[in-house]
Amino acid sequence: MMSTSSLKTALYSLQRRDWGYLGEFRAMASPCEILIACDQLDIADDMLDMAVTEALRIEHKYSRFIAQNCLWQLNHANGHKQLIDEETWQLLAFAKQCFQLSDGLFDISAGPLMELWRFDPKAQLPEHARILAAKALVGFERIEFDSRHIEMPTGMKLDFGGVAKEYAVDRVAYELAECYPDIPVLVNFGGDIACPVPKVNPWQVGIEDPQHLDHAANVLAISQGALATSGDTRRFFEVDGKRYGHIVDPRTGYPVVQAPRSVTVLGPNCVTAGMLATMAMLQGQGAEDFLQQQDVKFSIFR
Amino acid sequence: MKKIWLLLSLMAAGVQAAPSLDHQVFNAQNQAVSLSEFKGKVVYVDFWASWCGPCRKSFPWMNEIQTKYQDQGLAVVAINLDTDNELAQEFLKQVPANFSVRFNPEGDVARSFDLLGMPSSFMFNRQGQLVQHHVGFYADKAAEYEQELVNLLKE
Amino acid sequence: MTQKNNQINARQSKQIAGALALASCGLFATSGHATELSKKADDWKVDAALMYYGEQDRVQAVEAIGTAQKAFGDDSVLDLKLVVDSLTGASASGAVAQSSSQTFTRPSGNGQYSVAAGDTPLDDTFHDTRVQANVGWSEVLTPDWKLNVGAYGSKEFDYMSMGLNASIERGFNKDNTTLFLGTAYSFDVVDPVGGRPVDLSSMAVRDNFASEEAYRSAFDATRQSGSDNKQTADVMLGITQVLSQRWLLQANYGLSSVNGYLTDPYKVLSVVDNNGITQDLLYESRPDSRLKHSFYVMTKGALDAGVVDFSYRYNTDDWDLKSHTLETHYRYYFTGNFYGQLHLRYYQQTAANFYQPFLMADTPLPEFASADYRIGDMSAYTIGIKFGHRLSGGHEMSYRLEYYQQDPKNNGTTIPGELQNFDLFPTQKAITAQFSYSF
Amino acid sequence: MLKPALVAVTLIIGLSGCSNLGVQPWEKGQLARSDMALDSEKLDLALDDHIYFSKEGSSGGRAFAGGGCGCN
Repeated sequence: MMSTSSLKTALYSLQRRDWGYLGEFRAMASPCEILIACDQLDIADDMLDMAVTEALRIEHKYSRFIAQNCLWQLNHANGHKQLIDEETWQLLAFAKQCFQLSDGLFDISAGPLMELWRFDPKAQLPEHARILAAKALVGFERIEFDSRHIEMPTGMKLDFGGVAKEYAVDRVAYELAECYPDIPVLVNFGGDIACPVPKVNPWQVGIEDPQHLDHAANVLAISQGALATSGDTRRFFEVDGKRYGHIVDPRTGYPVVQAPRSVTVLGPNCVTAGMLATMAMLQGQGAEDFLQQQDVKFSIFR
Repeated sequence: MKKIWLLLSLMAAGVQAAPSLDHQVFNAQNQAVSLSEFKGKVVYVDFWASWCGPCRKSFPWMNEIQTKYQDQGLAVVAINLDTDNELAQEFLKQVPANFSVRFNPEGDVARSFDLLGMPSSFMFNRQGQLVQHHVGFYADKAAEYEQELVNLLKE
Repeated sequence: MTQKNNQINARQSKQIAGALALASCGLFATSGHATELSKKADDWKVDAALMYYGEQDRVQAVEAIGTAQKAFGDDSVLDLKLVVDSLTGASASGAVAQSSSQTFTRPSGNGQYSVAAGDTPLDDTFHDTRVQANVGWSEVLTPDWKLNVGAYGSKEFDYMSMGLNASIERGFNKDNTTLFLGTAYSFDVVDPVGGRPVDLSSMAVRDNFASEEAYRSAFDATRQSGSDNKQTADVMLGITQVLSQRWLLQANYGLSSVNGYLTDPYKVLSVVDNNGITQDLLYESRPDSRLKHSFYVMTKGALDAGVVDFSYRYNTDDWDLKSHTLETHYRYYFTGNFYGQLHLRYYQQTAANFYQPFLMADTPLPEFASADYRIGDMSAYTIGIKFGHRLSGGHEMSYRLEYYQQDPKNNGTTIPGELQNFDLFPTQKAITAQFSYSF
Repeated sequence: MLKPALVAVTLIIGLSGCSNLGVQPWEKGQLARSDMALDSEKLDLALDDHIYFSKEGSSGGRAFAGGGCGCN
């Protein structure tokens, strides 16, 4: 039987390792890895194929860079009621809980603010008036939605950026664990990691050191569970010596001052870990206190 | 006998026989626009139709290379050949595209490109010259197509 | 101002990790969501159908068929098929009716069955279950060339068959024209109940023998030893030509050469005298080879709210059995997801040169003879209706009902004496009911 | 008997030569419909063929090869 992996190397690659197979591809504008502790090529290939299909599906559906996709439809409804499917409803329900638990700090309607802060070193500080105008369009509490419909004020734009990648990691992990319950696998999308199936000798995962990018500061051993990293190591800019990270406080309209450079949190699943990391970043100086109260393992780089 | 046919079909195709960027198509707002707007970029012209299976498979890949090489001057232009625009819109709803989509319901541009199958793709360098064309879409050949584009982008 | 805010926040913030974890479970509890992008292209496409075929007071059959197809990459497709059918009821033995009751020996030689006066003799030992499995692999070699290879195996109580096939397709002028060359070979082993009868040997009937031994030795004398086999080699050349945006045409020529045991071990002929009274019963005998030609042309059209196809087939062979078949299907879509379909078929056949409804006692035995009406003169027609529903997710359900009538005709044989009182060419009527589901 | 066979074969091969019949690749929308595929009702046809094969003297003829869909 022809091995199918050769047919699909174009979009992603699958290489043999002594512990199993390493699958690599790109999605959500970040390098993605699937570590599969199993020796059969066709199973590894099928798992990788499932992971890529699911990751691309979520990206195409919720990326704010793709015209005409599901998110685009919602953001261009200018006030009209829109039909939503079950998956979108689940995400909105989760985002609402995060909004309430973080007293409004985590707000997925902060789309317009995101677009203002073009995060690359050459960007200038946006004028205060434009920030106020953008802030006026933000406010998750003004969105009405139920399991079938959503109605947003005109001009409001949702941005699932804060949760989509972690959600994709968990979805892929969930589906792989469901189809192959006894094959340990590690899903890693640009630092957001999930290991649904326990592995006897744990995976060794390197945590990036913000000062020296692309090489691991310290190594975490994970047998099961998830880990998410939130940080401005790549997306930040400095004006008059003040460093602005990519975490914007929706209430002030400005990036959070004194936010740590990066926060890594371990949790039961990637979405929870990611949310805690983002909320810690939003606490700015209070990041350490906040995470200590959550009694989760974490590491913060300042 | 075969040669005569060839001659006849060439003449029938009219002056613009060879594939080029000097052709009139319609944009999403149904305004007539010319393909020459992409001159100066490396252009990947793709002819597709809503009923064609392999075309549906090529969209995600075209999305990927458009996002990847956009700022290096790549323009992916997918020309729809459905006579019924409704079918094309239905397709685009299901299969999102983050590259330029144009429409040629009469198929006159497709005729002058003399397509051999669906989908058909044509690669133009920055000077607007046709350098490569392919018929159909195969996942295992996508890397080859991408490499050809990268070489053109480097010129 | 922001510093102060953060301080207040830190003190108030409570343990929310648990609440968050709970909230996130909702995201994955969904049993998998409808993927908008086309169904994962590499899934199995399954078609299944259950069919009941019932003749008026003769044979009944139930047939279950299932196919599964999976694409591998863009170029290859694997096809699997499984068929299980079971046959019950009685079928014509080939003997003619008589004005008095008749007794026949069962094919196994154990036991007899008797037929009332005036009835067409039917052999009811027909209870059989057949299982068949096919596998096929097709591969697009280049945009112009496609290769298909396949194999099948089929087993029933007294018959085993297996075969291989391969075909190549070549596309011309932008895939408007497709030339097709196919070959197939099959090998069948025929091992009938009670053994193969000796050609044209006389049926031993227990009642005509004083003792069991005498009957037994007479019966054994009518048996050939062991099983026999039959090889079939087919070749087909075809062309599919696109005529317009909505119509295509297909024309095929098929040549089939069959060699080996072609006789039907369970069929007999009555030997009658000039008054039409049966004197003897002989097991039939057919040639051991047959060369068949088939010419088939079909056109199919895509209508606005439907599909229609018309086909004509001409068959001829060196048994001089010629046939014409006209067939059409017309499908009409009442709505986008609901259609009705009409199926009409007319079939007309002239008898094989060795077909005889019976043998005359006073004429010398021919080399080959069979009274099996299925290779006699006959015309038949089918009228069927079908309804189909296209359901969500690419599923489709359909059900159809068909009526099939066969009218055997006299191929010019003069009917002697009292046989004229009986209908030697009775009309056969059958109903087919089928339910199909695909996903 | 051989003569008709030869005529048929040359006819079929000859047909493939004419290139004026047919449509452009992008005009195959109707032909690409699932109900236009030659094997779109392969189960029904297989069941029919089995009945007619066991009830009549001749069989075969049909081939599912080729087809209208023009996409590669």
